[in-house]
Formats: sequence, structure tokens, C-alpha cells
Amino acid sequence: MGIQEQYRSEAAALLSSGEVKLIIGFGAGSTADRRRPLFARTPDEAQKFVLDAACIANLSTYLVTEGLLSDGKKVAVFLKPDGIRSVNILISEAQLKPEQVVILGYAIDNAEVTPLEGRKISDFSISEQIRSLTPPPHILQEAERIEEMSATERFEFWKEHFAKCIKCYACRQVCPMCYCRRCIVDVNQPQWISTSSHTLGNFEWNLVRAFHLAGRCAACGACDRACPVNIPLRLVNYRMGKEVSDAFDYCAGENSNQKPVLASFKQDDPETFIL
Amino acid sequence: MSEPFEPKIVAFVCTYCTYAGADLAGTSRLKYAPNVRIVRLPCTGRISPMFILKALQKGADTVLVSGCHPGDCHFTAGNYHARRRWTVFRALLAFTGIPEERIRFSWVSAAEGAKFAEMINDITDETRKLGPFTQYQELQKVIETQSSY
Amino acid sequence: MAKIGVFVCHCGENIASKVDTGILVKSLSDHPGVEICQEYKYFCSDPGQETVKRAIREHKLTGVVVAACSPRMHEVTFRKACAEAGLNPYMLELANIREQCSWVHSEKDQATSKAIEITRSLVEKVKRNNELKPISVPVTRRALVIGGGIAGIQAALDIAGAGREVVLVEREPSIGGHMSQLSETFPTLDCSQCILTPRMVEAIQHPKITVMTYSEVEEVEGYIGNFTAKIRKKARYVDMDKCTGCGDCIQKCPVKKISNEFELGLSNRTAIYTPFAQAVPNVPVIDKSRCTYFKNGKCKICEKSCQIDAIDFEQQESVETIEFGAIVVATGFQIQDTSVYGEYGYGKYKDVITGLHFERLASASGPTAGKIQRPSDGKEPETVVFIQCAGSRDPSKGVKYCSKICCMYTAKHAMLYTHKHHGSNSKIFYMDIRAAGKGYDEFTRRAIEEDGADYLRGRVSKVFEENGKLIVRGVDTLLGKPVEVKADMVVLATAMVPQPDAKNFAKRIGIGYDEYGFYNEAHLKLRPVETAKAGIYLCGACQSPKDIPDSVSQASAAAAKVLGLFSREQLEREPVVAAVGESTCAGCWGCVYACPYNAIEKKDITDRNGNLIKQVASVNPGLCQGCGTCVTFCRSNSIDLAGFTEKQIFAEVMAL
Amino acid sequence: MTRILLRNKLDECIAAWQKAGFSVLAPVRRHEMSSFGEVQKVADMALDLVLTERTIKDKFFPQTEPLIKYKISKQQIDSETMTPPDQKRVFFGVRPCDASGLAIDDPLFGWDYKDDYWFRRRDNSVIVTIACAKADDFCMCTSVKLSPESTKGADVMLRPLLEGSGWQIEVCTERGKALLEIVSSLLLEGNGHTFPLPQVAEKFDVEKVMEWLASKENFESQFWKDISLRCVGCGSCTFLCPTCHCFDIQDEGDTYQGIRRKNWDSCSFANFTMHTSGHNPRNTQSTRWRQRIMHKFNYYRGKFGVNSCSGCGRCTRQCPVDMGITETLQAISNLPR
Repeated sequence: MGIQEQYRSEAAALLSSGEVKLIIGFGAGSTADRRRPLFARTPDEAQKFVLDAACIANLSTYLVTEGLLSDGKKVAVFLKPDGIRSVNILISEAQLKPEQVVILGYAIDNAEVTPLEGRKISDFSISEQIRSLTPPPHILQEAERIEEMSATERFEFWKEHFAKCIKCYACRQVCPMCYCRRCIVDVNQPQWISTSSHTLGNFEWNLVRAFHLAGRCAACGACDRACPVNIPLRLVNYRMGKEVSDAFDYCAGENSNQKPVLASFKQDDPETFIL
Repeated sequence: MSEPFEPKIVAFVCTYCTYAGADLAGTSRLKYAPNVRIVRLPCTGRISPMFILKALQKGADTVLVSGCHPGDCHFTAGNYHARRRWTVFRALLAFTGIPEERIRFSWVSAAEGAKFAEMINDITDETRKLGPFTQYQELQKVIETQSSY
Repeated sequence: MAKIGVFVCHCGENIASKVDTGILVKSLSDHPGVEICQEYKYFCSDPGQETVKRAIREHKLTGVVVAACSPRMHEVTFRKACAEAGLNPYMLELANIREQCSWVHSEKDQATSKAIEITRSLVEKVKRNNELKPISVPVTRRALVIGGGIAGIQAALDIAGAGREVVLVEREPSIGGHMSQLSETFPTLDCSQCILTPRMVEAIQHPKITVMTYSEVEEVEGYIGNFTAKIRKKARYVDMDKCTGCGDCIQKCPVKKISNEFELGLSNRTAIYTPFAQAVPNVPVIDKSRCTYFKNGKCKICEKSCQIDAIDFEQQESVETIEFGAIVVATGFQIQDTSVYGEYGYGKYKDVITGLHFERLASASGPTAGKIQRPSDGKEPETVVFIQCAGSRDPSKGVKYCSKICCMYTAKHAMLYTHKHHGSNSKIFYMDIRAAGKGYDEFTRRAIEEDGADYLRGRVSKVFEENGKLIVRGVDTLLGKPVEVKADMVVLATAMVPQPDAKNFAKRIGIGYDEYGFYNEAHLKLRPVETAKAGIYLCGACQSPKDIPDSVSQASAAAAKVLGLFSREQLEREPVVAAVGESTCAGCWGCVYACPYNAIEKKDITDRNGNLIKQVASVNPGLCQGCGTCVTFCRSNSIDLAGFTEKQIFAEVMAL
Repeated sequence: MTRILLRNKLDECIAAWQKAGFSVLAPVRRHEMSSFGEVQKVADMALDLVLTERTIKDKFFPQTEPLIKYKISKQQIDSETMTPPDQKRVFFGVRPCDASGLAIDDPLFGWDYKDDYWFRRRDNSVIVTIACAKADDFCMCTSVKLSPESTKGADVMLRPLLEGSGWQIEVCTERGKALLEIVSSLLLEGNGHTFPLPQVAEKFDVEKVMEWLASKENFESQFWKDISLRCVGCGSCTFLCPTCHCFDIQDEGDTYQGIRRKNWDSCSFANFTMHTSGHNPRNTQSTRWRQRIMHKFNYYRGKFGVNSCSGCGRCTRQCPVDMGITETLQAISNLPR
């Protein structure tokens, strides 16, 4: 039995036993190479689940849908290690209760899908794995290329990219960590971030989002894929992750009881730049 | 020729240390460059990255953020939190091409009036050399021409 | 619509000489929302304040900006003036155009345009100020005094004398502190024990004072009026209620050769001991590390010798949690370890001692019953050399500061020595004599003129032994010649330093300290006994080196502060506190972690049937100190800080 | 006799148009994004794309547009109205769906008040459409009764020649005719074999959809909840749509001056209908998605007699969760009657 069939039947069993009220997984998309999020509430619907190497989205973002878990019932979700990492962060930020999340874990290695052992979040120890995680070479190379630029060149690089931004907020909406009931960009008293999508307003928005994700990003790449104007958001997020790791030895989502990196400190934190 | 460039420096400081240090520079009648505008906050912990961005938008050529030395925070830990935020925010600004010399951080205690005066002079001189930070301020103008097209 | 009044102060010539106040007034008069803009020579003067008040009433002002000195100077003055004129005192901002403008800039036009910008941006801020009301918090009218030396005892007595409860905590087995080690005291030569012991007894017998000796303050939580302290009572192994202090156990204890800390090793004590004869309480403790029973499980001679069964080997240490409204820190000092001065031979030669040793030798209750004898051979020294500033005022090896008491006690030592041993010879190496204080200079003169103390101005380079004599080699800078003195004993006037654990303790209770570890007062001149943490006060040598009169007066001052606080059941606090916007709070608890005061709690939001909808952060205004760290953390901008709101700061920046 | 524009004459055409005061915009791919941008020569163009990621709507109704500049003083507020420059423009290589989008939006910007910002640009622009030679899985013009060679909104329609050497010209409007006059000497007379049109399957029956939407009982149908479950509520479909036109007016400035701007807004956003009171009449994503569909295929038609969709398929093509108009309308037309 292939992994897809195995997971379909497990999903069906979870639903028919009443253990979970809903399963969030993948279904066939509008074209042959697309997969789309699929919500199953009955064992029959679970037969539509697809699980293959095209299932790359981080479905944990749906777990923070307002009201979804307020009845205390359980929800199962198909997650790759980056999704599990997101769930760890969400639990440590009190947005999820671990007992309400059943994980149907899988990993994709070289277009091969393999199952991950475990159902509860505590079953997955991903700390070592994500600490040793290196981003794909193209991201590393691109980030390196940017670091080597002069400040002016870097500024021009980002100016061109941020100029494209149309403030559709797809990056925010697909991000599991963007669970705020009200985003800072929607605060108009005072209007810290210009509403207008001129380059300045776009700069402000993208900088603030990157800052708000610093030490919280699970590196799932959802924002980057979602961006309809192809801003390389992966690069900023990668750089922020590297910073908290280098400066504070912090790796977001290692486990589900971390203190937020920017709400804690050590007296001997590095401070090379302070006069 | 246009007028010589006078840098605009906006400083966000905590009231217990750096603001008091600036006061001490005053009571000691130390002279320093008149280019700095001080915004007083209770603690460095209160200084949000947003303030820095808005100051840049308003034409600051350099932004200074300053507070109590580690261990000396009136609120015991505000400056430790601030230090982490600055570390991250500074890395972000650097990565997006906002030069590190444009955003300065310092610890200035209530007793360091001389350090404050000296630092303002240094920053003013260095900013004068860097020139105006029009790159950022002009981001608004760019779109005016784009969009009116 | 905002109606802002702007008042430009000349501060005599202080501002007006560098800022063109006429231009400033004209510019601000044209600023949107400014109803009236006036200038005056001294707005802080009575007529000046009257002008402000009149303008508030006549123009129905909604906000006031006084362009004058630092808010740290006159914010309170003008807040009061606003309140008197019927305007909420928090509708005021001070534009600092003196300390941060006129005093620091030389070019008038630059200073003027800076003053205009500073003032305008504060006009924009004040437009967005909110009316704030002081926060009332209840006050627990019980004081904690930490440290049972003379300062702590005095503070406790003064507070208790006014009818308020006090808990006096001392970590040693007896109260008394360093003063109990002294022989006589300058400048009156009162016997130290004679004047201290009655105070000690008064303290332990006072119905309002609970003395907790052999106890340490572990942790302090809370805030002014509402502290909670955890106090660890170490096990004494002697029942304090039963013990009569007869001393039989001490007599019988077989472990007799323990170096006596109180006597600085000049004599020995037993494993069960009281630190000194006049100890208060007069109840011995068992030194667990040295007691044969605790080491080998056998002995218990003390238990057998005690006729009232006061010995209790099973006693456990305990932690008491007590609520207080105020705390007085009187943790005292230590003397510096003089072994850094190898050249003086301390530690190498037995007869090189510290001033404190000398006190013990001179003390009638000391190991020699008041006879000055050499520790090495018990002989009376003929010549004693006193070396002042053996640590103080020495940035290279010792401490930078002056320890303040050494000039006086050295003179006293020379004097006592002459009184006890006629025909003796005391030589004092000094840098200069600092004898400011009532009767102090007269005292040192007496030492020189009547008691023959020989003062040599200069430093000692070396002390070494030769033929049973201590050779003190130094220089007499007045004569400009090297000198060598053959001495029988050398007394070092060592520096006073903070307690070794002073910094850690400060962190635990949340007060500040200087580079040495002496505790920081809120203002050196104007608030010398308050700390920056409201409700915690200082007295004695934990703040800086002090003599007895200074320690005692500071103790009384701290007591007065405590009593002032205790004069009301409710305390009014600055309303600069944070508040959470519950509708947008996502309950991530980042602010809870970030808050240095644990002032943020989790609050349930329920529907009208009591079902939990969500949990949000909620600030306890009694605990919040108003730092604003939580505001900056909050990603959804759901917390704001009164007095420094996001809107206010935004407006301030956007007006620059 | 029709005329032909040869690819190797296009550079000269561009130069001629520029000389006549036009700037020339065409599909370009810059900074990892395709859109319409100014070009100097044919080599700058990306004519092979099925569609640019951004629409030409942006060039008529930009994402943010300054309306008024103002200065605040104590006595008064001085304001100055800002208008776009009267720059003449040629849009070369527009796809029929994008050109149709402009025509669909024209009545909206002109029915009660003629929006100067839109029409000043419209009147100064000449749209040169190129019929599609290829389509992708998301194209759906035929479903909304348009086609890969629709001339709606076009001033000139070009059909690619089979051998790739150029295009056969169809003049659609007087404005188009005038544009070609400028380059008439560069055009050939003749008839070529044009590239066959791509097959774009009809994905739904728009008549059936409109009928279902018009029925009041369907407004509260469970259908809306089910179909919009995975919508994350971003605005990418609306902002990439050639016909979506919602906007918001915002003042941006400091204490002393500022600019009043017209900014894109999206019915997908939770805040779109948020009242000051805190009440939000469309407080779930399903009601927002319903609004989008209803607006396009019911309300707009009721007011202007045309559906507000030109079938470009960008909403699905760019959706981060693979939603879009096609899926919804397909589902509606497949509902059992």
C-alpha cells in the first residue's frame, strides 16, 4: 500500500472514530501539477486526499483560523517538518493547544514521500533536524550575493523588488505565524506603516513583517511562493533566522515551550555595535 | 551652489540615563553640534523600530538610539530587551541596504554628559561626510512619478 | 479643537542669550492649534506660574507646553500649576530648550531653529496627551529593615517608635554589626559597646520590632506599598524560646580551637557559640561545619549540659514569606582584603594588622581585655606605625574613593594607644588629613598636640622584618627625604568596600549599584536615602563609606521616608502605566515574558454566559512601572503606555 | 486589402511613434516579474508570454495615486489637485482579455462622474492588441463570451503570422487608424497566413451561473461556505484582476503637509467593510468571496449590462491556495437544477 492510501485510510479512521472533527490535507488541484488544501469531515471525503511530492504547502496556517479550535475538539493536519516546526512555535505562543492537534506527518526527500512516525506534537523531535537545516543552495547563494553588495546596491536591489509589492498581503495571509487579530499594518491611529503601496510604504511593510517574523519563522517558504509579484521574501526571512541563531543561539520551533527570542534576553548577549 | 549640507539627527533616548546625560552636558555647558533632535522615552525598551523608520522618512540622515548601560536600566531589563531588538533590526536594515552608519546605538549614562556631547559631535561629523540620506526619503517620490503615469 | 498654550521662558539670560525668544514666540504663535504663546523672564517664579494659570483659565487651554529647562527640573512645578488652574496636570509637556539647547550651542540662529523644532514637536505631542489620574494602591504598613548594624537598628527603632511594625533581619547570629567590634568611638571616645548595647536591647525588646537574626532575605517581589519578602531563617540548632543564655553549653563544648570571626582571628571560639559576650539575642548557635556531632554523629555534650533542653539538632531552616510596604536596606560594608598590598607585609608578618584588629585589641571586651599587645608575641609595642589610605584613594591597587573614616580612627588609635601605654611612640603615614565634621578637626589636633601622634606626610613603599623589628620604609614628602621607622607593630587603615554579595543582592531586590557595588540613591543630593525603586530606601555604609553619625542620621532619614509613606492607607502613584487593548490582543504572552516587573497577567474574556472566548493580557497598574517594553514587543500594537502613547510619539516624530 | 506589420520594422515603428510624442509600453519581464513597461525596441519586449503577471489596468488605475497635495498652516489648509500628465501612450502587445478589461471598466469610471484620472489616461492611450497564439490551463475568455481574438477595448488588433515574421493588422477604431498613419510607410500591404487561434475550452455556462446568482434563495446557500473554505483572504486575485476597481482614499503626511491618495482596496480583506463601530457586515471569508462573485456576475451586470470579468484567469493562476473564479463558476454551473 502506498503512502497516499495508507494516510487516506488513517484519515478515514480518525474521522469515523470521531477522534477528530476535521482533517486538513491536500486534494487534486486545478492542473495536473497543482495540489490544493482539502478539508475532510467524513471518511468518504478523506478518500479524496492526495499525498505526493507536490504537497508542499504548510497547512498549519489553517489551524489558527479564528474559531476553528474554540470548541475544544481535535483537528488533524498533514504536515511536513516545517509545518511541525510552525506548530511548535504556535504552541509556545499559546495559539494552539497541543492536545487539539493530530499530526499526519510526512517528509519529502528527492521527490519521494515518506511517512513520519507519531501523531502528537510531542512525538516529533525535530530539534536536531532543523538546527542542521541548511537552506537550498540557491537561497544561500542569493543571500551571499546580496551580502557582498555595497549598501547602495543592496538598497537598489530591494527597492526594485519592494516597488513591485501591491500590498495584497498574500505573504501575511498564508503565514501560520501571522495570526494577529489585527495586523500592525491595519493600525491607523497612528499610521506607522503607510497604507499606500508606494515604494516607501512597501519598504515599511516588508521590513516590519520581516522583523515580526524574526525568531519565529519556520522557513516553510509559503510567503515566498504566495507572492504574486515574486519578491524574494525567502531571503529576508533566511537572514533574520540566521541572525537570531548567530547572535542568540536561538532556533525557532525546536520544541513547543520556547520563550520568544525577542521577549527574553541574556545579560551577556552580544553588543558589538553599541557605542 | 546650494547651501552646505547640515545633517539632521534624530535621537531616541531613555529619560533616566541618556536624557539625563544630555542634561548633564547642558549643566556642564559642554558645546556640541546643534543637529540633534531628542525624543524622550521612559526606557529604551519603549523604543520601537517604527520610530526609527518614521524618523528616516521625516528626513533624518542618522538616527541615534541610546539608553542606560547594561545592568543600569532604571527598569532593570528594558535595555537588555532593547539590545536584542536592535541586534535583529540592525541586521535587517543592513541586509536591505540601509547603511549601518545611519542607525547608531549607544549606552550613555546620566553621568556621561561628556560622552554624549562628544558622540553627537562625532555622529554629526560622520553624517556630514556620508551626505544626506535621500535614498530613503525619495522612496515616496519615486512612486509619485510612477503612479501619475 | 486643541487650544495649546506655549510659554517661552528666558530663564534670565540662560535661554534668552542663545535663543531668540522673539522668533520662537512668533513661530509657535503661527503653529496650528496654538492659542496663545507668551514669553517671560522666569516662568518658574510665582508671577510666571500665575501667568500660565491665568492663560489656562482665560483661554480655556487644553494643553500647555513650557519651553524652558529640563522636565527633570520643573515638570512637577508646572504640573502643579496646571492642576491649580483646573487643567489636568498630564496635559503638560516641557520643551527642554535650556540644558539641551541654549546651554550647549553657541550659534544663536541654530539654537533658535532647534528650539523652534523642539517646541513644535512637543506641541504636537501635547495635543495627543490624555488626561490621567494618579493610581491609588493600598499600603501594607509594615517595614522590612535589612541589616542589623547601627544603621538598621536606628531605622527600626525610629519606625517602631512611631508605632509601625518592623521586621529587622540580620544574617549574623547577633545584631550589632561592625559597631559592636569597635573599642571607643571618635570624636568623643565613648565606649562603642556602651552606647550600642542599649540600642540593641531596645530593638529586641520593642513590641513593634521582630528581630530575625541568623536570617537572610532571599527574594523580594512586588512594588511600593506591596512588597512580599521571602526570608530564610537558618537553623540555629538552639531553641530561641527556651534558651536563657546561661552559656553552659559554650563552656562544655569540646571544639575550642575555631578562629573567632568576630575577633578577626585574634582569639578562638567553640563550635557552639555566641559571636560576642553582649550578643543580642544572647542565644548561641551551633556552627554545623565544625560541630563534632554533625561531623561524626557523636558528642552532643552541649545537649547534655543544657538544663532546659534548648539544644535541637533536628532544627531545620525555614522560609517565611512576609508582606511589607517599605524596605530599608542597611546591609553595611566589609573591609578590603589588604593582601593585595604585598609590600606592606599583611598576612606575612603577624604584627601587621588592620585598623579593625586594632579596635579589637583596644576593646575592653576584646581578646586582650583592652591591652595593646602584639599578635606575634603578646609584647606591648613601643613604636606603632599607622599607614593611612592602605587601599583607599589608590586607583591602581585599591579603590578610587576615600573611605572617609580612616583619618579619624587612625587619630583615635594613636590617641588610645598613648592613653593605654604612656611613653609610646606612634607614627602616622598620611596623604592628607580629612577631618571635616563636628569636633573632628579638634580631635585630630588633640592627637597630635596632646597625645604626641607623629604625622609623616608620605606613602610607605615597603614594610619588612629585620632583627625582630618591622622596618617601615617610606618617604616624608614635606621634608623631601626618605624615612625608615623601626616599628613593633604596623596598622593599616584599610578601605571600606561593599559586602561581597552586594551586587547580587541588589539584583535580587531590584535596586541599582555603582561601579564598586555601593547602592545607588535616587539622587545623590536631593534624594539621598531613596533608591530608584520606589519603596526601597538606603542607610549606612551600603550606600557609601560612612561613619556612625552619618549612618545614624541617614537611618533616621530613611525611617522618616518610610513613615511618610505609611502615613496614609492608600498611596497615589504616577499614572504612567501600560494598558492592553483587549479586542486586538491575540494572547501570545510575549509581553508577559518581556515585562521586568511581572506586571502582566492573563485575563479570561467570557461571553455573557460565562463561556471562555479567549485569554488576553492584562496589566496590573499597581505593579507596572511604565517602562513600555511590552508596548514595543506587541506585534499587533495592542498595548500602549499612558504618557508615551504610540499616537503621541508618532506625532512628536512627524512634527520634527 | 489588409496590411501587415513586420517584426523587423517594429523598431522603426517604435521610433516613429516616439517621435510623434508617444511613449511605447509593451510586455516586459523585469526584476522577476512580467508587466507592461516602457520599451525602446522590440528586443525589450516579452511578446511570448501567454499573459503578463500584472495587468495593464495598473497603467490606468495605479495601485496608489496622488489626488491632492495639501499644506497645513494655522489659518488654513492649502490644497493643490494633482492630475496625471497628458502623456500619449501606445500599449503594444496587449492581450484581448486585458484590453477587454479596460472596456469593461470604462462605464464604471464614467457613469455619474467622469473620473479624470482614468479617462485622461484612456484618452491618451492607444491599445494595440495581439490575438493569442497560445493559451494555458487557466485561460477562460471563451467562458465569459470573449475570445482569443476579441477586439473589445482594442484600437488595433494584430494577428500573428504563421511564419512568425509579423502580424496582420485590423484597425478597430479611429484612434487606431491615426496611430497607424504615423507608420504607414513601414507597413506592407497584403494578406498572410495567420496563426491558428488556441483552443480555449468553455469551462462553465455563464448563463446558468447568472441565473443561479440572480436567485435570491441562493444568497445564503451553504455553497458559499464550502467553496471558500480554503480562501486565506489575501488580495492577490483582486489586485491582479484586469477589471477589479475598488479603492480607498487615504491622507498621508506629517504635521505640516501631506498627500491625499487613491489606493487599491480589496473585497477579500476583512477590513474592507469594517465599520467604525466595530461591526463588520461581511465578517467571514465566505461572505467576502460571495461578494466578489456576485459583484462580477450579477451587480455589475445589473448596472452596466456587462459582466466584470474578461476571462484572463489570473485569479486562479496566481492564487496561493489554488482557488479562483473558474472553480466557483464551474461548481455553480454543475449544480443540479
